[in-house]
Amino acid sequence: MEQSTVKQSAAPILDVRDISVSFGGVKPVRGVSFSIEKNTFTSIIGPNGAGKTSLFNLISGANKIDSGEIYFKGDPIHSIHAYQVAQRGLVRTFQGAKVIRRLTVVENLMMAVQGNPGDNLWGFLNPSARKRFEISTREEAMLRLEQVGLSKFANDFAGILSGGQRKLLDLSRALMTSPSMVLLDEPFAGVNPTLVEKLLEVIADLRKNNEITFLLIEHDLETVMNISERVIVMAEGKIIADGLPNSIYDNELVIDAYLGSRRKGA
Amino acid sequence: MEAFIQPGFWVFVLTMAGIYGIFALGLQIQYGVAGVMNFGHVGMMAISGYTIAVLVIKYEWSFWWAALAGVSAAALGGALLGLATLRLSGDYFAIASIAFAEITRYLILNADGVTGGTQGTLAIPNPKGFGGYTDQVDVILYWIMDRLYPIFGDETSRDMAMLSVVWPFLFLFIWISSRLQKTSWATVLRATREDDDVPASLGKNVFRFRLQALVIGSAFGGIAGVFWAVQFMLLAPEDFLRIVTFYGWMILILAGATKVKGLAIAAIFFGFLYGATRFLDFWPISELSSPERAYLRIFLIGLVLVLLMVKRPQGLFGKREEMVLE
Amino acid sequence: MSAEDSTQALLTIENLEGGYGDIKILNGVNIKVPAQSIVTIVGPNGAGKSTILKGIYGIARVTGGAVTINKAGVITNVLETKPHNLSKIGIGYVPQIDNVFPALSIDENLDVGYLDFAGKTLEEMKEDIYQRYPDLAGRIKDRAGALSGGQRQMLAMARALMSAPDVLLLDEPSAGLAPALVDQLFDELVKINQSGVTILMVEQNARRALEISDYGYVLDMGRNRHEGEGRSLANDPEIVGIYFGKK
Amino acid sequence: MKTKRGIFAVSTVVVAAAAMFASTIPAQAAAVNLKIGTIHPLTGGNADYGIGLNSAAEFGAESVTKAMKKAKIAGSCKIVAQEDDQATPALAVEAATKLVKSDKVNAIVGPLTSGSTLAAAQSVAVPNNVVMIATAASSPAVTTFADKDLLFRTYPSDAFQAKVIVKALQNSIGKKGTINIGARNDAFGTALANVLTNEWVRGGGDVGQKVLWNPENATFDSEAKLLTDKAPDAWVFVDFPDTFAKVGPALKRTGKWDPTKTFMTEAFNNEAVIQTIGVDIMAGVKGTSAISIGIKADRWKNARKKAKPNTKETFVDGSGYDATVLLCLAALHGKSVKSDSLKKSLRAVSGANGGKNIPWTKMAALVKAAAAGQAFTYQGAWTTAKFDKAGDTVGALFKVYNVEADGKITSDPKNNIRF
Amino acid sequence: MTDLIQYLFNGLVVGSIFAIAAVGISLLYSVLRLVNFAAGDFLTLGAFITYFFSVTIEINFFLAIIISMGAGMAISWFLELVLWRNLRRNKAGTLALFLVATGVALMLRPIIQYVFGTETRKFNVDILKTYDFLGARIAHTQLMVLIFGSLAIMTIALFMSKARIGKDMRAYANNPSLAAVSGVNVDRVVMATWLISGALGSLAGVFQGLVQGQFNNAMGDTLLLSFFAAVVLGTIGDAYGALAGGILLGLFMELSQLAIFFGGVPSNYKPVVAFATLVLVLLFKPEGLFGYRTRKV
Repeated sequence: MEQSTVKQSAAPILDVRDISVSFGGVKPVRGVSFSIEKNTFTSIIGPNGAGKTSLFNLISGANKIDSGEIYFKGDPIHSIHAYQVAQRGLVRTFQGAKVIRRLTVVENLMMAVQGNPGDNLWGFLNPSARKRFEISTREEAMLRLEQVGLSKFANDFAGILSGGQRKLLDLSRALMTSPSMVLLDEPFAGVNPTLVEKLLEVIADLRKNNEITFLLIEHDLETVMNISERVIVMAEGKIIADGLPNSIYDNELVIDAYLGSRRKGA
Repeated sequence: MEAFIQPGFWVFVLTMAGIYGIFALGLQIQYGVAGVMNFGHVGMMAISGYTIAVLVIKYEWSFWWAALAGVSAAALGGALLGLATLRLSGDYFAIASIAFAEITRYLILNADGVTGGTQGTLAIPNPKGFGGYTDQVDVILYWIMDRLYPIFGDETSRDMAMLSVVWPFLFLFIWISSRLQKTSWATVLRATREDDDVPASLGKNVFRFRLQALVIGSAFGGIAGVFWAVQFMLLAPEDFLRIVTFYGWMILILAGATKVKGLAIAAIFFGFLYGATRFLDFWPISELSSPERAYLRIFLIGLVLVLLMVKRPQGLFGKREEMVLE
Repeated sequence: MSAEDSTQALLTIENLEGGYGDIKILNGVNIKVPAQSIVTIVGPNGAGKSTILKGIYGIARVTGGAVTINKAGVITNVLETKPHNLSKIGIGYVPQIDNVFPALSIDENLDVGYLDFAGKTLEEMKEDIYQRYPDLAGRIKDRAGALSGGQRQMLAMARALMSAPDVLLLDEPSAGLAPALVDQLFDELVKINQSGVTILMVEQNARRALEISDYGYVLDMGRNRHEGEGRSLANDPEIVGIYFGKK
Repeated sequence: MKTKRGIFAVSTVVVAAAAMFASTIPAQAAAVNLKIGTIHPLTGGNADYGIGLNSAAEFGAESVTKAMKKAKIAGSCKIVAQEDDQATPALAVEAATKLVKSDKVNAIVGPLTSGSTLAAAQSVAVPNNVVMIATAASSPAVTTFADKDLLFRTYPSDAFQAKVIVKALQNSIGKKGTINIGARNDAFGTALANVLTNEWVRGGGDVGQKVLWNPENATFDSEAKLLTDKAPDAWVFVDFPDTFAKVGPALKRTGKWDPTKTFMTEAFNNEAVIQTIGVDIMAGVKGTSAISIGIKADRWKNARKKAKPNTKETFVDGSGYDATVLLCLAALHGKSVKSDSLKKSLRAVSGANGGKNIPWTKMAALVKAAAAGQAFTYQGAWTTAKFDKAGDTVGALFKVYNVEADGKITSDPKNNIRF
Repeated sequence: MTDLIQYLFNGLVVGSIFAIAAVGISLLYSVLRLVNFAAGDFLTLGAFITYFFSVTIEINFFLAIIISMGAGMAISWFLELVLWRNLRRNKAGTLALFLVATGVALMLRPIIQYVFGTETRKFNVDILKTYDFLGARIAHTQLMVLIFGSLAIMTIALFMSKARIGKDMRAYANNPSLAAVSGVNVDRVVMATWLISGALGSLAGVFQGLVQGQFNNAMGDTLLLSFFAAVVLGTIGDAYGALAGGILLGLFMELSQLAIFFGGVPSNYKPVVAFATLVLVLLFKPEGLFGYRTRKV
């Protein structure tokens, strides 16, 4: 494995140590280690079946790892539930964008906010606090919707949104949790170029003002190259390259991973 | 026809509709909001009713504390059921919940030293020698009857007093429930109905939310049990067969699973269907013997259920996609 | 496309458009698969490669275009054939994932794939298959769910061959296979092809697949982007450009 | 002396004439129209009994009406509605409410089970002051239940039945034997089994195995095994034919069960039931059953068969007939359909106040005597009711029946038990 | 020891009935996602139709069983045509199917009562003949059920593993979309599922009637939950599992009365044993005793 030229500091925000998982006979992630610095933008690329989404499932706690350790802000998160991971400020978006079709767009967003007294069943007994919170949440949600151009759908069921719009909603929703780190799973695929530009602006703004760390899975390498400070390349469940964006173009391993290696001796 | 228009029976039917309405309200929260298919709901009613009867008769508790204990016991039953089996997927949970209700019924049936067993609550061993538990409520019911008498005269009945108690409570509970369903708590639950991963990824403990819904729904089942116990003044294990749960479901489906406000009308509709079929004795049905008419009645209820699900699965007030997207 | 061309091609895909739900992935794809050939479709992730196969099998939505199969002059509209009848008109399909019946034994997996008008009896057919795959022959009673990834892939292919297809559609056959197995797989494909079965595959492992292919298509953004003879396309530097977004 | 005798004779004639006048005229003036409603399980597992009782009740009402017409007594005795309760208490309440509130019945015949009976009485009959005669409720709770004297039953209480069975047992095997008890796990079975246990132990006997079986069990072989592993001096089975039809073969198959040492309830005092369960199983079984003095039980069955050819009989049917007839007679007797009058008259016509025995076969005499306001003892098709203070039947005479090898039921009057 | 053999035997008899009924339910679930709440009433129907032909019309008992199985198939297929097919077309969810099945049961029950009456019935079979076997008593009817039940179970097992349509059914249950692309005719699979479950329902009904000796119209419904327990025990949707689950449950229910289990569970708690088994299995091994976890994709 080629070690990165990116500097490693003592306290990374996310530290993944030699994690593996297998389902049945398949091992989508095999001994992956890397760490992510605070307020950076890193992309993970790799061909289909490289284990990228499986890796996200492990980090976000949706699936449990078989071996290894994952630390977030210095605390282990590999043995806690997905919702607890999210509560600590590490949220994700979904490949193909999961929206709750039978909630309105704004409800999808409002649901994401942490610490809502209305979430707690007993919050029902304190209607004024709940109301106040929900009003401010709604304002915030509307702001976010405006940012991504979805405000006109605010009160429609999310089920009516197009694939691209769903991705925007998914991302906005993740941001509503006020995270310190976001895992983005192919957020740009199927989104039209002007909106991609818009999204990138939003992300840049968030990084600057909110100090949010991003980890991205993306197929559109052009976008990846433009926005990433660091690129991790995965293939067959392992990291095969890790470094500055430009370095991977010349990496024979990476090209092989994408186009397939030539037959030995061929 | 003359018998049909007498109000007395319909007062009873409406009272029962109200009780079934409260019962179905529990299912509404569980399924309509949280997507949990509880087919053992009748068990909660049994737990609550029997808790009251046993505490009042055997331990001479005040009815009010006993009623509180009954509802709490039903909620606890829901929690127990949920903790044990709520992690199962939909149909598995449904089957497990039926089993839960049946176990409850068999335990009641066989623990005759406590519950009166097969003999019903009248047989609960008690210091006074008589197994009634409604004395304290009856004081109130009779007070209401006294107030109603000047208006309705001889038509005044205990059922009428019950009716005037049950329905305000049903409306109150519908109101509370509809308020509850406007909270973000319910929003999260509605999300879990479609997808567990999304709310979990947003920091929501899906299991806790779902368990809460099950417990609240079970508490409503318990409240229905309180009214049931007061209405019948006597409980027997055969009252809590699994078909009762299906009646609750029928009301819920009639209303449209997500439409809490439709419940009241659906309950009346169901009560009418159930009561009116007892009057099927006009020609040509009158040519049938009374057992044959009794068969016809059950058949018709089954037929309505099937037709409803085939022709209008969204119920009277619901949207079709609610049922389609299970 | 000339009339002569289409008579030569066994399977013809013309201007195929479609996707999932309201997401459009294919924007007009044209592929010709001549009889007895191996044709490979490659392209970066999200190019719509697998969607073509899924469109043929009714799993993805087709909104335009045509797919026809031409068997000795008899032309059949593939898109109007129900999925379970596709094997009857000579098309076999090996999906990328979930391509075996895990609860069924190896033997039973093959039985389910068998078509009784395949020209051979079930026993003869299975004998052929087991000769070809001795690994499977050794454990015919084992549940398919217990097989390793490579064996599964083998079984999936064997199952598809049980219907004696004219053309075999393969969706990323090498995905998830260990490198040693990949060689074995492609050798196997050549053998299958030599036994007279036409192959249309979608492959991630572009170079390896193109090396054994007669012809290759490069897709990008749901459109034909580039094409050429297999071996030469494998070494075409333009592919790297397409893959890495250097346009 | 002469004049005295003359005055006596004249006064007798006058009194008699007055009595006749009194007995016919007012009856015509205020014709009594009794409306009865029935509640029985007409669907579900107990429908068989419910339907039988239903038709028996109809038969009873028709018999009385016919006799009234013949005797030119004005008025009627009608079953105006027949409701289904599926043997569930809640539905019994619903049915009773409908009968009382919509059909405005004066009295209710039924329900079948104790649970349904108590629920319907508690929620409907008592608060609405309507007389109810239960047809098969046997639970001792019915006796103690605070019914404002509105709830009667023609079926004997388990407490009473248990005494009879224990007496029969003691006559047969002495007081100090061991008995095994098998009972169905429902209101009827468990209650009777309990009372039976107490009575038997109080008499000095021992209870070896007591097994309760669920009527819906798939098989009863394991239960049969428990009951027969150690042979007792006698077995007592408390069951209905539909369940015992499944238990009996299982018992027989153990090879250790001796039917001749077995005592059963009245449910099996029926040759059709013996045939259904199987003569080879039941041959030798003994049991106790209430009897009417001097009339063969078959006569009623034949009479009903003629009147209602399509209904299949069950063992308990006579109880429904008696309940209905007693209600009709009580209405005639009190010349009123009001509950207070019915309550009083039910005792007068059932024999609780004494009076001569008139069997059900003499319906004309019965209606005349009732219309005349006399007290008499109705000898029913099922039993002599003699309603006591609690409204329970304390029928006078019980026979000990015996199932013969050919399936016929015989009894020796020497063994009759009198209370 | 004799006790053990006796209970073991009783358990096997009950278990084989559970197994036969459970396979039908399990197949319907795996192929159509239908939890068939009407299954119990199909049992009753099968027993009564057999009764009608063998006792009322007096034709050969075995022929009557075959007619009754045919009738079970016909009614199942009829319901598929008029009801279930439409529901699937409307994309009815699990709940809708649950409730419709209940409605069907509510409709079927009064029809059975109306047509066949409410009386207790029995077949023209000697229910008293018994044999001694290692100290245990075995009834003729039980032996019949055991022999023909085993035959039926073996036939089902053979059918599922050897017949093409049986394999197709399992394949379809296992992976519907792959089955379709493998050339499995879905319509035929659905039809076969209904026919098999209809036939098995009738057969189980006859067996149950035989073992009980006598039966009435409430027979099937009371057993329904035990069948579900057997299905879950043996992994929902696995035909072989249902067979094994049925037999295990039967054994478990009967053996629970042996003194070594908590001093012997009283007979009146037998159903609790069944339902508690169901809940415990769901709790600790939700995939069933014979299930295996498939890969989470």
